[in-house]
Amino acid sequence: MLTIQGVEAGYEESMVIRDMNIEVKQDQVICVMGRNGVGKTTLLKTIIGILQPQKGDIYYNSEDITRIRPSQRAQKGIGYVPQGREIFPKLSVYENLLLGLEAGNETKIDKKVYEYFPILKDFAKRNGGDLSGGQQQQLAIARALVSNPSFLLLDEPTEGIQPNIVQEIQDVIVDIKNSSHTSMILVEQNLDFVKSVADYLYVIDHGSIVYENSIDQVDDEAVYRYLSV
Amino acid sequence: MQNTIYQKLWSQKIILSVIFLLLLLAPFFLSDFRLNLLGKFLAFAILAIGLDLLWGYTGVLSLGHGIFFGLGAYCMAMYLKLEANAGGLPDFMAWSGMSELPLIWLPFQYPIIAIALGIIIPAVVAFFLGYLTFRNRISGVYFTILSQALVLVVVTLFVGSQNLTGGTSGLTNFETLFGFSVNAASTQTAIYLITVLVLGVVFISCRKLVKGRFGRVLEGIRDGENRMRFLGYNPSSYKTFIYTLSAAIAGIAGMLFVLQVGIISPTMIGIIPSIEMVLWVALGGRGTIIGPVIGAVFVNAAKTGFSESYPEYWTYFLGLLFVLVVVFLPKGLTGLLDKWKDRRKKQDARDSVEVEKSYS
Amino acid sequence: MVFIIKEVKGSRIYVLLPFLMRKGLFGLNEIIITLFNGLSLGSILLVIALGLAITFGLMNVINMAHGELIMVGAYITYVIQNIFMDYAPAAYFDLYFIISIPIAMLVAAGIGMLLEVSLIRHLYKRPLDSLLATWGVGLVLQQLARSIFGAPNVGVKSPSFLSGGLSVGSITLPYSRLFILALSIICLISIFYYFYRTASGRRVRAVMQNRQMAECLGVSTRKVDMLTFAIGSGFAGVAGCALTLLGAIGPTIGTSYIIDAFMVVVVGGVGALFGAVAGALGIGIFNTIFEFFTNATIGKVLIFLLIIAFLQWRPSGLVTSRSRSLD
Amino acid sequence: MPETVLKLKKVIVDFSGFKAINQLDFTVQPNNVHFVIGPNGAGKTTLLDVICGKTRATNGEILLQGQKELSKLSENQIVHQGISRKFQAPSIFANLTVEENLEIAMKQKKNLFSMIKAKWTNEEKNKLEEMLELIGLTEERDQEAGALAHGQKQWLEIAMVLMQEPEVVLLDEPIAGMSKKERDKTGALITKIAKDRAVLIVEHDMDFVKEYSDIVSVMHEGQLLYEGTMDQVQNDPTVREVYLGRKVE
Amino acid sequence: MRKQKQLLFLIMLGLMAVFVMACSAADNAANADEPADDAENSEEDSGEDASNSEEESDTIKVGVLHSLSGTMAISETSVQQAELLAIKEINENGGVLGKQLEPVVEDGASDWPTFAEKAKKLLQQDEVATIFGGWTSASRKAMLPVVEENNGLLFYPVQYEGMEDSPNIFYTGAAPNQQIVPAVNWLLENRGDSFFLLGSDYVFPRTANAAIRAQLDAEGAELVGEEYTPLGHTDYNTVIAKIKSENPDVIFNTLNGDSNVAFFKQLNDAGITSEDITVLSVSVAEEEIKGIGADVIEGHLTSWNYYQTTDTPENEEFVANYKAEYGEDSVTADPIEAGYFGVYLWAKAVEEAGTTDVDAVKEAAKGITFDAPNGTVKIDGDNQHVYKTVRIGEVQSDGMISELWHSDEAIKPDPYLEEYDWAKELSDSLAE
Repeated sequence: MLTIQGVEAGYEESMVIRDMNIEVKQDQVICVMGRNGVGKTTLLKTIIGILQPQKGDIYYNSEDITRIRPSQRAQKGIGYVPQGREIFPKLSVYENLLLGLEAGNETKIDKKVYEYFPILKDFAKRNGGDLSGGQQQQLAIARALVSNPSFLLLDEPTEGIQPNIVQEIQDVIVDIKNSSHTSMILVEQNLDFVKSVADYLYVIDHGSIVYENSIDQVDDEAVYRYLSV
Repeated sequence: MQNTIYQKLWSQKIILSVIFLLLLLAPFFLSDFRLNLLGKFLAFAILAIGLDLLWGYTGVLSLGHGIFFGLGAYCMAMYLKLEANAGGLPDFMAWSGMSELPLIWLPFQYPIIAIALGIIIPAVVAFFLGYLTFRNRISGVYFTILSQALVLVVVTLFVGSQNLTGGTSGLTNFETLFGFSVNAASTQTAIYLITVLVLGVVFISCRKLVKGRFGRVLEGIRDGENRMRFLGYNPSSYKTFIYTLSAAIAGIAGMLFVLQVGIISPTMIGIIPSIEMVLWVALGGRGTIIGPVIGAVFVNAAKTGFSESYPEYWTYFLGLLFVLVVVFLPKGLTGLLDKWKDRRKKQDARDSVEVEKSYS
Repeated sequence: MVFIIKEVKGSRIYVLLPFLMRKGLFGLNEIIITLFNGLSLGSILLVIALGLAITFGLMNVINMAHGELIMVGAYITYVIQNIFMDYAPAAYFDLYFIISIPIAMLVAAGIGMLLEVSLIRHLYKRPLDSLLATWGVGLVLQQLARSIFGAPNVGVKSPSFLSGGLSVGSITLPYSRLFILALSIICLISIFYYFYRTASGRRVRAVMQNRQMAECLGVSTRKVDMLTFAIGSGFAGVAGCALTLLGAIGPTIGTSYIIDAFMVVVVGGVGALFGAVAGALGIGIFNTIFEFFTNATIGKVLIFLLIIAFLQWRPSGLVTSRSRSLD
Repeated sequence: MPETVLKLKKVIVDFSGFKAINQLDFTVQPNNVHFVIGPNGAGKTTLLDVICGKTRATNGEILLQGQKELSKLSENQIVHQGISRKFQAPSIFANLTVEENLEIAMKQKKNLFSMIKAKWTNEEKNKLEEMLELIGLTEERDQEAGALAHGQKQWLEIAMVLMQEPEVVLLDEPIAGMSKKERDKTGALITKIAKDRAVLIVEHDMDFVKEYSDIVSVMHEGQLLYEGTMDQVQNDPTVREVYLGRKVE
Repeated sequence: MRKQKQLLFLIMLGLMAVFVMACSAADNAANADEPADDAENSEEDSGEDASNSEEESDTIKVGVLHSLSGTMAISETSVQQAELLAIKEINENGGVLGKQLEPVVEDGASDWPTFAEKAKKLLQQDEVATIFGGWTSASRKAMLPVVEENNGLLFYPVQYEGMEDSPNIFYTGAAPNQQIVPAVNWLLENRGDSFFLLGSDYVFPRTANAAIRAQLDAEGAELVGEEYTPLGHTDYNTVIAKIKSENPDVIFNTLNGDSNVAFFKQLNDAGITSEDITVLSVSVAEEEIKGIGADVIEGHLTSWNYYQTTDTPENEEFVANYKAEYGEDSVTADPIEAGYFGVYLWAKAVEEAGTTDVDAVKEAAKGITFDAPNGTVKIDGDNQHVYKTVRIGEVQSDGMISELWHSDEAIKPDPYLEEYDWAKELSDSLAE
C-alpha cells in the first residue's frame, strides 16, 4: 500500500534520515520506535509531503507520490496526526473537525468520532487553543479520522498527556485497527502498547533502521537497547 | 588563494579609476546640458550609496529617504535664496505676509553653516526616528511603512508652511554662489567636478567602511539580527547609526542636486521619488557599493531617455522595469555580472567538483 | 505688510471665535457634527483599508498597487454609469450604482487574482520586494487608465437617492456619508460572515493560523492564497466604487488614499480585522477633531505624529494577534 | 576559581500559565562537559534560553561566578559577561566567509565606534589561525560559510562561540544530523574546549552522551529529575521510567 | 528550469537593448553639432529628431512642455492638445516664415524640477524657438530661471496670482485684475457681502486671497472665514461644517484640481445648493465640471475670460476644430483657449519680426493683437501679459457655462494690482 524506497531527507544539508526502506501492506499497522531526534518525525513529514526527500521515492497504492503536494496526498486518503497536535488554536473544535473533511472523501462528520471522543461534542464551540493538551490530541486524531482516511500517520499520539487520556487514545487506536480498513504508521515510545496494536516494528537510530521485525518475534532487550538512556 | 584576491582587487581598482577619470574628463566631451544631467545623476548616486548602506548592507528598507535628500537640498536652497535676494526678503515670504526674515532662516545667511546644517539636520531627524523605532525593535515592514508616513508628515509640513518654505513651489530662482553666477557654464562645470569628487570620497569611504570588520557586522545584522545579539552586539545602535549616516549622505546629495538643478520643491522629496530611490539601488544591485551608483545613473538615464523619446509611454517602461528587476534580478545588474563571472569560474571547476561530490 | 499679518491671524481667530463664543465650545450640535464627521471619515478609511487588512494584515503582502485597484473600482463605476446612460431607461439610471458595487468587486478581485498568480506568489518570502514590484504594477495600471480613459478626471453622477441629506434638527447628515457608513458595516459583516461562517473562510483562517497543517489536511494553500488575495483586492474595488460619491475619479485617485489605508492597518495591528476597525475610527475621529480646531494641514501633521507616538507605546498596533504567517 | 561557575536559583519560566521551567535549581561546575537530557518538552532548550537571555525568567536568579546576576541583562550584555550559545539550527552567516564569521564573533569591544576603528592585531590573527586549525577549516577560510558541509557549519558555529572566550559554553544538539565520523570529531572538539571552561550541552544521542559526559542532568517537566554520571543515570529506575513510556505502572 | 532561465535572460537582453537605444538617442542628441550623427538621426521619428540645426532645416522647432503623467496630467494634457492643434493649423496654413513648425513634446511629470530640466533640454539641446507650457505657478517658477538664463521664450497659458513679469515669459492667462478683482466686485454688487475664502494651500490661493482681503476691507464687506486645505485633500466635511456655521453669502473658491470635485460633491451632499450659498470658482472650467458632475455644481459661478459658449465667430470655429480633432465629447475651456491663442500670438510676432530670434520677437510682440476665440487679445508691451475680457458665468445642467456678465472691453493686465488703491500696501511690499 505504501512503499518507501531509499528515501533520504532532512533539513537543508543535514540529512536526518538516510536510505530508509519501509513497506506497509493493506490493513497493516506499522510502529516506528526510537529515541528523540533519531528521525521518526522527519520520516512522517516526508511521507505526508512537508519535507521533500533528496533521494528515493514514495509509492502509495503503487502510484509515485514523491513530488505531489501534501494537500494532494491528503486527498488521496492519507491522514496525518502530527507531533505536538498542531490544531488550529483560534478555530472552534467543530471547525477544526470540519477542516478534517477538506481531504474531500467525506462530506459529514462521522458520528463515530464523537463516540470515540465524546468530549469533542461537549466542547464543540470552544476554541481549539483553549483545550488541554490531552483534549487537543483527541481533537487532532478525530480531525484526521473524519475524512475516513485509508492510511493514517500518527506521530507520538500519547506523548506528554495525562494517563487517563493516554488510555482512551490507545483504545481508540486499537479499535480503528480492528474495525476499519485503515493502515497505519504509528510512532510510539511505549513498547507494551506497541505490542498490543502493531503488526510490524521498526526501530530507528541515527536516521537509519537499526532493527525491524514482525511484532510477535520482537526481542524486547534489543529494542530497549535503542530506546533507553 | 590570497593571490587571486589581490588580483581581483587590483583589477577592480583599475576599472574604478578609469571610470572616475572618465567622469572627471566628461566636461570635455559632453554638452553643458548633458553634463548638467550627468551631474544630477551623480548626486543621486551619492544618495543611492547611502541608501544601500542601509538597505543592502543592514537590511533596513527606508521609503523615506526623499526627506533627507530634501532637508539637505532645502538647507542649500535657503542659502542660495538669501544670496539671490542680497539679504532682502525672499519673494514668497513677502506675498505670504512676512515682514522680516524668520528666525530659522537666519543661520542660512552663512554658507558654511548652511552646508553644515544640510548634513546635520537630516542626520538628527534620522537619528530620532531611528532611535525611537529600532529601540522598540520595530523592524522590517513596520519600519518601512513608518518611514513612508514620515515622508507624508514632512511634505505636508513643507507644503503647509508656505511662508517658510515656499510651499509647493519650493525654492528656485537662485543667482550666485560664493559670488559666482550659479547658472553660468563655468560654475556648473565646477559644481559638476565637485560632485564627482564628493562621489569619489563617499564611494571610497563607504567602501572602506563596509569592507572592514564593521561591514561584516552590518551584514550580520541584515542576515540575522537576533544572532548578532548572541554574539554580543546591540543591533539597534548599529541600525540607528547607519540610518543616521545614510541620511547625512542623502543630505549631501540634496545639496549638490540643488546646485545643479536650481530648484527644490516638495515634489522632489515625496513618496514617489522616495520609492524611486530604492529602485536605483535595487536595479544596480544592493549589497555592493558600485551597484547603487550604476543603478542611479542607469535608471535616471533611462528615465530621461525614455521620457524624451516616448513622453506619453515612459511610465509603462518604468513600471515594467520595476517589476522585472525585482522578480528576475533580485541582485540587480551587478548580480547579473557576478553570475556571469561565476558561471565562467564554475565551468572551469566543474569537473573537479563533480569528482569530489561523488565521493562525499 | 503688518496689515496682512494681522489679517492672517485675524482670519484664524475669525474661524474659531464664533464657535467658542456664539455657540460655546461644547455646543451639542458641534459635538454631534464632529462625531458624525469623524465616524464618517472613519468609515471611509475603513472601506479603503478593509482590503488591505486582508492582503497586508492576514497575508503580510504589501500591495502598493492596492490604490490602483481602488482606481479600477472607481472607473468600473464610471463605465457602468455610461452603459446605463446609453442603454437603460432613465428611470432605472440610479440602479447603476447598486450594480457597479458587485461588478467593481469582481473585476478588482480578478485583477488581484491575476496579480497573485503571476507575481506575488513568487515573492511571499520577500515581502519588501513584493512592495517594490507591486509599486511598479501600480505605475503601469495608472498609465493604463490614462491611456484608456484619458488623463482628465471623469465624472460620475451620484444616484439621486444618495443626494441630499437627512435633516435632524439643524443638522444635515448627507445620505452619501450615511451610505458609506452603512456600506462599511455591510462589508464588515460580509467579511465576518465569510471568514466565520463559510467553509472557504474557514480554510483561509486555517491557512493563516497554520499553513503547513492546513495543507496536510488537504487544503490547497495555493488556492487559498489566491482567493484571499482576490478578496482583499475585491474590497479595494468596492472602496473605489464608494469613493466616487465623494471625490474625483482620475488615474491618481489611488495614490491619495493608499498611505492612509496602510496607516489604519498598522495602527490597528497587522493581522487583526477588528484592529482595522478601531484604527480607522480612531484616526477618523482624531483627524476630524484636529482639523476642526486647527486646519486641514496641521490636522494631518498632528494625526501622523500621534500615530508615531502611538507606535512607541504599542509597537505592533492596537490589537496584536500572532498569526503564523507573520513569523 | 570558585567551585560553581553558573548557578540557577529557583528559576521559573512561565509561558502564559505553562511552566516550562519550574523552580529549577541548577549548577554548572568549571571544566566539566555537562549534558542535559530528557524527553521532549522537559524544558532543556528553555533552560539554555533562559541562561543566555533569549527568554526572560519569570522568577529566580541566575548567577555567574557566584555574583553576576544575569536575569536582568540583555542578550548582548550576557555575552560580554562570558556566556556563549550555539543554537540548534546552524546559525552561521551564510553570506560571509568562514574567516569573516569568526572575525565578527571574536571577543572584542563590540560597540559601534570601536568596531569602525577595528583592525586586525597580531594577537587576533594568531587566535584566528588557532581556531581554524582547531576546527579543521583552514583550507576553507575564504569560502562562503553557506557553501560548507553540514558538519563544517556546526564546527564553525562552535568556533564562533569559542572566539568569544566564554566561561560557559551552551550547545544545543551540536551533533544533530551528523555522520558517525563527524560526531566523533565533534566529541573530540568538545573534550578539548572543556579544558578551559564549562560546557553545557543539550543532546539526545545517548551514545554520544555516554562517551563524552562528565556529568549528566536529566530534566523532566521543567524540573531536575536526576543528576550524576552517565552510569548512574542509566541505572536509575525513575529515569528509565520516564524514557521508556510514560505509562506509569 | 534551464529553459525558464534562458527565457528570462532573453527578456532581460531585450530590455537592455531598449535601454541602450533610448540612451543612445539621448547621446546622439548630446552631440548634436557633430554632423556625423545626422544620417543615423534622420531615420528616427521626426518628432524626436534633435540634431538638425536651424540653418539647414526648413522647420522651426517649438517646445511643448506639460505634465503628461502624475497628478497634473488631469488638467495639462488638454492644454497640450490645444497647443498642438494650433501648431497643426498654422502648419496647414503654410507655417511661420514659410517654415513648418515642429513641436518637441516633453513630459513635465507633475514634478517641478523636471520642468526645469526639460525646459533646459528644450532650449539648450533642441534649441527651440519658444516653449509653450506649464500650468501650476510652481512649474512656471521652476522654468523661469531657465528661460531667463538661456534667453528663451515661454508662453504660459493659465490664470495665476500675478506679482511677476519675467522678460522671457508671455502670460496668456488672466492676471488677478482680469479675473479675481472683477469677480469680487460683481459678487459684492449682485450676491451679498459676507465672504468665505476657501483655497488649496499653495501660492495662488494664498496670494489671491491676500488681495481679496484687501479689496473686501476697502469695500467694507465682511470676511467670515478663510480656510486652506492641502493639495489633493479629499474630505471637506469639516470645512463644510465650518462654512455652515458661518453662513456666508458667497464662497470664493480657489481650490485646485481634485479637491474641487470632492468639495462640490460633499457640499451638495450637505444640502447646500447654489441657492443657499453661491460658490464662485476661479479654477473650475468646463473640463473640471465634467469631472465634478454638472448636477452638483449647477448654478454656481465661475470667473474666466472664455467659455465654450462664448459667442464669437472665432470660437465657433475653434470649438468645431477642437472637437473634430479630439472627439465630440471633448470640451474647451479657458486655459485650453489661452494655450491655443498663445501659439498664434507667438507666430504672429515671429512673422512681424521676420525671425525667431528671441529679442526681436519680444520687441515685435509689443502691442500685437489677435482675434482669439474669447475676443480680441492684445499683448501688453510693458508686462507681456494680454488684454482680456472678463466674463462671469453660471454653470448649466449640461456642464456648459452661460455668461451672466462681461466687461465692456478687454481689460489691461495689471499683475501687480498697481491700479488699485487698496492694493497699494500689498503691491509695494512685493515690488521691492
